Amino acid sequence: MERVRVQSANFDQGAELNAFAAQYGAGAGAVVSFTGVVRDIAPGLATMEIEHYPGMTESAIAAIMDQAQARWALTGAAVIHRYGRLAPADPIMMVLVAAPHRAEAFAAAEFLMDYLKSRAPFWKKEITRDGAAWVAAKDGDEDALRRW
Amino acid sequence: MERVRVQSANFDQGAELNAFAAQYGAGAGAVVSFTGVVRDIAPGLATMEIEHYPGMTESAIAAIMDQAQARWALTGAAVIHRYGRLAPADPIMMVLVAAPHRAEAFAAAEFLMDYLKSRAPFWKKEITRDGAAWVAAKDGDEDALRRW
Amino acid sequence: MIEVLYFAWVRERIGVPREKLETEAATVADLMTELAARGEGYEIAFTNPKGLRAAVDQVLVDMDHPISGAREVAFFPPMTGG
Amino acid sequence: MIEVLYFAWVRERIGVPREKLETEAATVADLMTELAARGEGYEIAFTNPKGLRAAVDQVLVDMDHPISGAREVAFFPPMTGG
Repeated sequence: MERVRVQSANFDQGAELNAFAAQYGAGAGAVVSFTGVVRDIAPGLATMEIEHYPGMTESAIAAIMDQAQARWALTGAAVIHRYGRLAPADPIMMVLVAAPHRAEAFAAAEFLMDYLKSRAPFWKKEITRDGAAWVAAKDGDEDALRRW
Repeated sequence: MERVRVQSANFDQGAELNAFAAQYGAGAGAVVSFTGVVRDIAPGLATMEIEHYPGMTESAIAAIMDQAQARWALTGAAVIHRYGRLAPADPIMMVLVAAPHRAEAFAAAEFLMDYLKSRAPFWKKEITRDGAAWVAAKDGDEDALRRW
Repeated sequence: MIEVLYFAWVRERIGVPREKLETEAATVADLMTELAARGEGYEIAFTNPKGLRAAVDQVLVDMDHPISGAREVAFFPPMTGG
Repeated sequence: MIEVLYFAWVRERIGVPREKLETEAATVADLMTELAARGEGYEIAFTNPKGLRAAVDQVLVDMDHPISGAREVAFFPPMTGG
């Protein structure tokens, strides 16, 4: 399984978890996954559009993963992130981490999520029947980086 | 998907993640999974045997989940835990959590893991070519409960 | 009559997974003292109570928990689930 | 010649995703001041630099970062990935 995948195509999170666990699970003991999903609760949300910065996206995610792998004893880590048009209930992105200890697996997955939120060049736009609006970054997202 | 499943049968963690996400993912936005896997790095590890306390197991896990659901705004949570004979690379157990915010999904999943480790009546025995030994509880497992 | 259950190495030491007993014990700790006198396996299992946990009617309890009226009491080492 | 890239609402304000420019600017902030003078869309995008981020050659930088020798400079709002 590739360490970083940036793609417009949809993906099957269960199949990705199985592929990742087959490669890293038995050597690790603990496998943590995080999936971000397009919420379908916004009234009339038709699609989400994600813009990214080709080239920088891949290198920024790779740099974030290097940091996580330097900091925790992981046996494997992978990130999948989509761009383009997504439908409600679609997976947006997925982080997968395998480690010998559960605390490290959880910490690394959360670290990766916090950094992906604020340091990987993606921008989300919500498109509803009434129009389109860029999702604003939350103050909390920047704050979340400070604990690491 | 049932909230608590205690079973001897193997399970497909990817299929479980997909079933859980189909039910709770789009209402939540964030889905976290943890899978414990039988490590295959112990030399000659043939099988793992897990004993449990039928009746108490289910009620103890349900009590742990009630605590998690009272404490965090979750849209869904599920636990699968096996007993009996397991082979290396088999999944032992899985925790699934869906929540509107990633921090809550991670916290609840970690809380559930910490409590399952020390408060759900399971006992692991490692069976190797050389003999069989009960897995000792780690001091750290009890300590982990204190942060919640 | 109370049903006493044993798990993991406690069960292996004692040789049976469960048994029915008449007891005058008021607490879990009292019951352990009674059990320790029943033979070698029991003695080994119950003389170092630090490594032991107990549940009364399937709820984890402290050793000074009363057992009057209880249907079952279980003894086992610290759990290793997850 | 430097290539300047715009993303998200910055791109929408300016109307193009990228353009090549001649510039004398020494830093990212200098380049922003130059760009703000190029027309209304630019002015809107570059007059409140608090909500803006910049990358030089695909690495996130502070606004006082030098751009001499850089191949590309990108401007965009705070990221909202994950």
